[in-house]
Amino acid sequence: MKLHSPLITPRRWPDMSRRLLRWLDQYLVMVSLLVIILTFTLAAENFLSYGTLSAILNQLPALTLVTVGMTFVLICGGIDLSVGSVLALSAAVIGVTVAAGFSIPVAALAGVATGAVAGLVNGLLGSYLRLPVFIVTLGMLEAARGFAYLITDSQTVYIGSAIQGLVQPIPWLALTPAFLCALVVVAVAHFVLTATVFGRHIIAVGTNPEAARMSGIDPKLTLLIVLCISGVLAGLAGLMNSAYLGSTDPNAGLGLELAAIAAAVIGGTSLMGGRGSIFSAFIGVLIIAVLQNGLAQIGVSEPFKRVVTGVVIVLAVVLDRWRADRVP
Amino acid sequence: MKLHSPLITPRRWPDMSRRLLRWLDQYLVMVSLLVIILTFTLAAENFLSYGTLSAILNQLPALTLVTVGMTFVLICGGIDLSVGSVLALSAAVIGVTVAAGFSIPVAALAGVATGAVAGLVNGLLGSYLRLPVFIVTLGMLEAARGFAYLITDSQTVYIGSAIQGLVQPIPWLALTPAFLCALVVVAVAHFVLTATVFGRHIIAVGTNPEAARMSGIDPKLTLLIVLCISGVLAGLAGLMNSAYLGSTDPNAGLGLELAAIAAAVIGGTSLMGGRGSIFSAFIGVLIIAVLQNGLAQIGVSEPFKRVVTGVVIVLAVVLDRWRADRVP
Amino acid sequence: MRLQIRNLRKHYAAPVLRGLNLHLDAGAIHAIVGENGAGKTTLLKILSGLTPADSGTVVLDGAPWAAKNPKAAQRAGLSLCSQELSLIDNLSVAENIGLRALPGRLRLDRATLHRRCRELLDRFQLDLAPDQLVGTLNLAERQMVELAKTLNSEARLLLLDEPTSALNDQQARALHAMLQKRANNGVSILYVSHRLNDVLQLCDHVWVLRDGKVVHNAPSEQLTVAEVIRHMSGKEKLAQPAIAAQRHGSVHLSVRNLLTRNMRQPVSLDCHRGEIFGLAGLMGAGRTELLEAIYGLVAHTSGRVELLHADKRIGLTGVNDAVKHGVGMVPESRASQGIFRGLSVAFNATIAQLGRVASRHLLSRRREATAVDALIRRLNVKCEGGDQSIEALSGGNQQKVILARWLHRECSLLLLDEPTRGVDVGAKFAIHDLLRALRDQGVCIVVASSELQELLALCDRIAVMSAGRMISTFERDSFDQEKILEAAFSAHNTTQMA
Amino acid sequence: AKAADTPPKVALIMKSLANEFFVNMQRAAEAHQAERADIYTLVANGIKNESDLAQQVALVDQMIARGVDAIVIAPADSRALVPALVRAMQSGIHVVNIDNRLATEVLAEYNANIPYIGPSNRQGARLVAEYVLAQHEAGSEVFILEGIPTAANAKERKAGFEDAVAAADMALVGSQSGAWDQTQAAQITAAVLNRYPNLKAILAANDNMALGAASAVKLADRDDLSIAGFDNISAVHPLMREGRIDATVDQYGAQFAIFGIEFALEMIAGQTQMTDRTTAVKLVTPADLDQ
Ligand SMILES: Nc1ncnc2c1ncn2[C@@H]1O[C@H](COP(=O)(O)OP(=O)(O)OP(=O)(O)O)[C@@H](O)[C@H]1O
Ligand SMILES: Nc1ncnc2c1ncn2[C@@H]1O[C@H](COP(=O)(O)OP(=O)(O)OP(=O)(O)O)[C@@H](O)[C@H]1O
Ligand SMILES: [Mg+2]
Ligand SMILES: [Mg+2]
Repeated sequence: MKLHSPLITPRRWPDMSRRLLRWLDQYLVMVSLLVIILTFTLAAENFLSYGTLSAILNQLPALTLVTVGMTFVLICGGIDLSVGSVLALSAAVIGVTVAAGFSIPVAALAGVATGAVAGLVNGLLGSYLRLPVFIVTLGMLEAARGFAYLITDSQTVYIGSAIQGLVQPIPWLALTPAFLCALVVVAVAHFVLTATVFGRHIIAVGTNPEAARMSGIDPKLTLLIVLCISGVLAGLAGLMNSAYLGSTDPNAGLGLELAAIAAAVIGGTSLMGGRGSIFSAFIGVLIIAVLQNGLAQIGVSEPFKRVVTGVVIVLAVVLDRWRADRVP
Repeated sequence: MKLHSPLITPRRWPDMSRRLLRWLDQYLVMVSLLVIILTFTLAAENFLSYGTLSAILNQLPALTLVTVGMTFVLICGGIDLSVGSVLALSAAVIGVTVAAGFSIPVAALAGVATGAVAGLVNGLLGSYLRLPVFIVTLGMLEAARGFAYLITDSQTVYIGSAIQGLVQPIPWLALTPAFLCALVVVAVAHFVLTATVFGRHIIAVGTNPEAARMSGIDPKLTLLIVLCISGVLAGLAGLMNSAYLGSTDPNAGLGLELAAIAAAVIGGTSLMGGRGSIFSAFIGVLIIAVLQNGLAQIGVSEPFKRVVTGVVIVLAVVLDRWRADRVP
Repeated sequence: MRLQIRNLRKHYAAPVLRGLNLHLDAGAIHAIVGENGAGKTTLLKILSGLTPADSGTVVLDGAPWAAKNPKAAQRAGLSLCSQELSLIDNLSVAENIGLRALPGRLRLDRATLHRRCRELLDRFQLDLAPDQLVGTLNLAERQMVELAKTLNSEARLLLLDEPTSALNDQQARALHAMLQKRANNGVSILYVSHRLNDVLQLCDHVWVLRDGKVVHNAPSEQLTVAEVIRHMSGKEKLAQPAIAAQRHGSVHLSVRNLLTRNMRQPVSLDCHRGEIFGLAGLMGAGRTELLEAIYGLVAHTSGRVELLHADKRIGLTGVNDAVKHGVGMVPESRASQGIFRGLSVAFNATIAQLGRVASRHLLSRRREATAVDALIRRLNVKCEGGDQSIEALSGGNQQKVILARWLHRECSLLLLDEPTRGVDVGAKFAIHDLLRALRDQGVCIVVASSELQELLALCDRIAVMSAGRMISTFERDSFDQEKILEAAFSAHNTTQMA
Repeated sequence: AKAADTPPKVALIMKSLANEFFVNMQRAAEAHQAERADIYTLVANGIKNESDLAQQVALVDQMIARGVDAIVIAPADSRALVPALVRAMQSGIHVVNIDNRLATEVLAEYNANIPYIGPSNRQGARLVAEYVLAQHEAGSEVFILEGIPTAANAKERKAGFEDAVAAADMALVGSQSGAWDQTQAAQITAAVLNRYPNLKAILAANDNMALGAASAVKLADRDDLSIAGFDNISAVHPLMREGRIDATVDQYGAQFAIFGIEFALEMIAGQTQMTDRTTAVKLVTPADLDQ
């Protein structure tokens, strides 16, 4: 036996390729997005057009807002299953308020306030009563949906075209106010998470609540605030949804929580808390929107849509895993 | 200094009060169940009747089986969001197989095997590729539903009355074979969790996978097996569901994952892994079934049903929290 | 079992093991000593299959061998007692001890399990019920259970990574006696520890590691503690700090009749500015409980905790309140209460006082980097820089980062629970120096430690706790090891008689 | 054996009570019962979402347990409900089928006879589609928004639309499911408008999806498109006045339950003649709104 026979071959990445990987790491999600766009461009005529762009931009705001809130909550170590129902409830409040003769701004405010209250209730139960957030928001998923039916009498409420100003493109910009608002939220949220003291607190609480408490951070308060943010954003998403449709439907936002979680995770957010990026989550939203739009343009059947969506979700995390393994 | 002075002072609760609390702890869920039953008995005529009992027994098997699997997965530190879709897929396989002229036992076997395969895929992706189980099973939720639509062509497939033998009460017992089968599964699962080596391994992996690995337990294999069990049970639940309906419905089991999680958590299972009881989860299933049944008999409105369900879920965990705080 | 290691190499972000050679005969007890981050834990992890080596040869009883996973290592007769304990909170003491090979083919054989568990616990003189959940134990009890788990096997090579770091001297002695017996039966033992006196007493041979290589090895009869330290650090002489005269200031922390659910008797004490106040006691005496109660982590059932600032008395009601008023705490359990896993050294060091690296809630990267670099230098933390992930640091260096967290905050009252647990001698002296320097700046420091020597060297006053009671207090000029020990045992004896 | 002086209990089992259509149905039934409180009592129930068959079967069982005298049901599936309803009939309960017809071959297998009262969805769909398509030249591009593909009325409506498209000689470019949902319908419409710039008409299988389609059409600035809905819910009226939705169908859903209940009461009273009754469907155009 040779003395220096290595039992294990050394595996070390040379510096160059490591750098390349680091770069890829940052832009991997965007690369996936480009690949998907390319695929659809080849598969469907007219895909790469102004029309597709504006269709996608129109459907983005609600999912984007909800995903931003979800990403915060996930990073803080929680989960918010109630976003879809809260969206429906706050849209319902907006519809009913307009129907009762109030002006659109008042109604919008009422809708967002509804979201805030729902978030507050989630937060109080989830952090001050120390109940599992999963269950609290599951309860809220049921209850908020119930209230949405109650106040709309299970009817679709017509709001009128006044509210649709939010989704009319600004002439010299080709973007809608709703989309701009969502972009601003993404930018602010990204900034909050990466460059402020509060962002650090969220990450700390999500990583190790006990150690955060020992360091003088209040984990309960942090989680409460984060759940409130998620509620407010879901409320705002309700406003965007009503603006998009010009009416409110108490069945809106069914299953939205899963789409938002999928977008966040595609963007590399960890479900164990402590790790995630708002910007990447936004790319995740884009991936989902492009996928939906593209599949509808090709006109594939419903079953096939489901299968593709499932596979893309899993592929996205496979990619994330691969990235985490390669780049130390 | 005495030679055998203990190095650690004993700290034991006075035996009596500890026992009382332990007893309460065990039976708190059952007490809640009794309270709910009592409430409905007062509120609805004929509630406490053989008919109600058999109605409840008939709808139990599918949810029970799925909840048992979910409880295993949760204790092992995972989550299985795909159970509802896997149920539908395996029911679809059963329907299609019968329609193709095979006998019911063959079809049943095919259905259960389908569940096993779905569980195996979940397990391979979730443990050997180390992807987050939440996302893997979310992907499976979409994909399995898609396949269920595909193979049934989005149609309800009529199976016929032959399969309904499973839900005909055995004359001298007043229980159906389906329910008996569910009971046996509960008993076996309870035994596995509390009294076997594998049960200890599940708890170890769910509490601290790294520490479990250090102790020579294979966390990946354990999680894989547990996800397979959950898949098999979902497949079996698909069989029960088809037997109950006499036909298979590709939309079956929508939202079932949340009901199963709620039942497990009502029964005191922790979403963080490592803690839970099959028997209590079964009581959780009973609570949900009685609640649904009772609310329907009273004939409350849909919104109200939603609100009550949400509140009961939250109350159940409040109770659990309270219990955990009291009994150390 | 005979073990030979040849030219073992391991590289994480930087090389950790750089061609390590070592051999061990059957029935021998060999020590591995070295500074924090020398690579001791890494070596044991490789041997027990927790992490693969990059290259090198391991020979067991003459046959080359590579551990694929922990299970394979156990089958080959190796048993590791890990530094970061590998216990399962939700399982009972007996189940944890037997976890590596639970008896019974399918059905768990509870009777056998409990019988074996009780035998082991008896040998440790550990009065725990076999069916008690491990999650309810304190750190020292957990370490004993981990040891029992390690010894509960037919292992022929025991790998012990700082097995006594949470134990007191009596418990350590009991363990050593057991190890001696095993060795006499032909079991080989690798023993990693920072307690050099123990090492020289117990072990036949000492291997000194520095920067991933063996720099010295000799039979222990030929070594003294001073020599070992010299080889470990590579420096000629470590300054044994001189004991400064005490001249403390006004009362800063005032505790009156403090009682919690687990304490048997109300505690009152006063600590002064510029004083190091020690808490001595046996395992489970209630030191951690007291510190946590002062900090506000456990609820008070009665009593007051007050800080005296100038002429103001500030009552502390909870952790947030305490931190706001300049109290800091280094917890006993680093992994679960101390570090933020997966996050950088900089994040971990600054998290308690972000205000100083931010202006109006906005973080400044530049200020953060300067502050963190200063801390790393001041505490001599062995790492690649502020951006390195904390779990890549060795245990002792992680501990330093947690201390750095409170230095960064500039506390007026520091509560330290086993602050030098798992810290090497050189670093320990450095930490002691640092604490003295803080004291001289007027900081009030309360230290709980299981190492009496440490308290004797460090403190101006020592209070002794026993079985949830505060027994007595000793001034520096009346320190007496015998009397302190006697006090520490006193309440245990009376409860036994009662 | 019931006391002669207690009025009979009738159970009304609907699909989703989260749907305006069934809410109105329930409301009408309750008003009907309030006027005749001495004649019968009513228990109304619905399921959580329209596709939860197991829950609806459970509801039937629960009503058997409750000991009602008659069940009036809008089945969520035309086959899967038959065994449960047969169980009900075996325990002496009268059963009336409304809204969605049970499959005759399955009824035959169980040798059961359950009367059906309801509209022809296919005919209604054909009616509205013919009205809308008449506004366009032959050969124009048409798109269908289906309901949940497993639902029987979704299939019938789609078939009705297809009948009309074929009759008017139009080009059907596609048919996708919007799952009865506004938002999904809007998203699909947005995508489809892009793909087919010359699209002329969208036939939506319910009014909620018509609303979604209308909002997508507006955002894409395509006023020339015609949209057809189904159900005549109140929220579409403003859009019909604005000319954004062209027509819908009223199937007098609110009345089904009343017809069913009256039928059931007749059966309880001992009438044994059990023939199916088809109810009317009516095309609703903007002109009808102001009457
Ligand atoms: N998972 C890891 N990733 C990267 N680096 C690591 C990892 N684990 C250990 N290291 C590095 O390896 C070196 C040796 O660590 P090790 O834990 O073996 O030291 P040690 O001798 O046991 O020290 P201590 O006395 O503090 O426990 C340290 O510098 C540490 O930073
Ligand atoms: N999690 C817990 N649950 C119940 N009792 C506990 C818990 N932790 C500590 N105790 C009890 O509280 C008392 C004080 O324990 P504590 O951990 O404070 O001791 P200590 O003096 O710090 O000892 P150690 O040397 O173990 O750190 C003991 O009686 C102990 O058994
Ligand atoms: Mg170490
Ligand atoms: Mg302690």
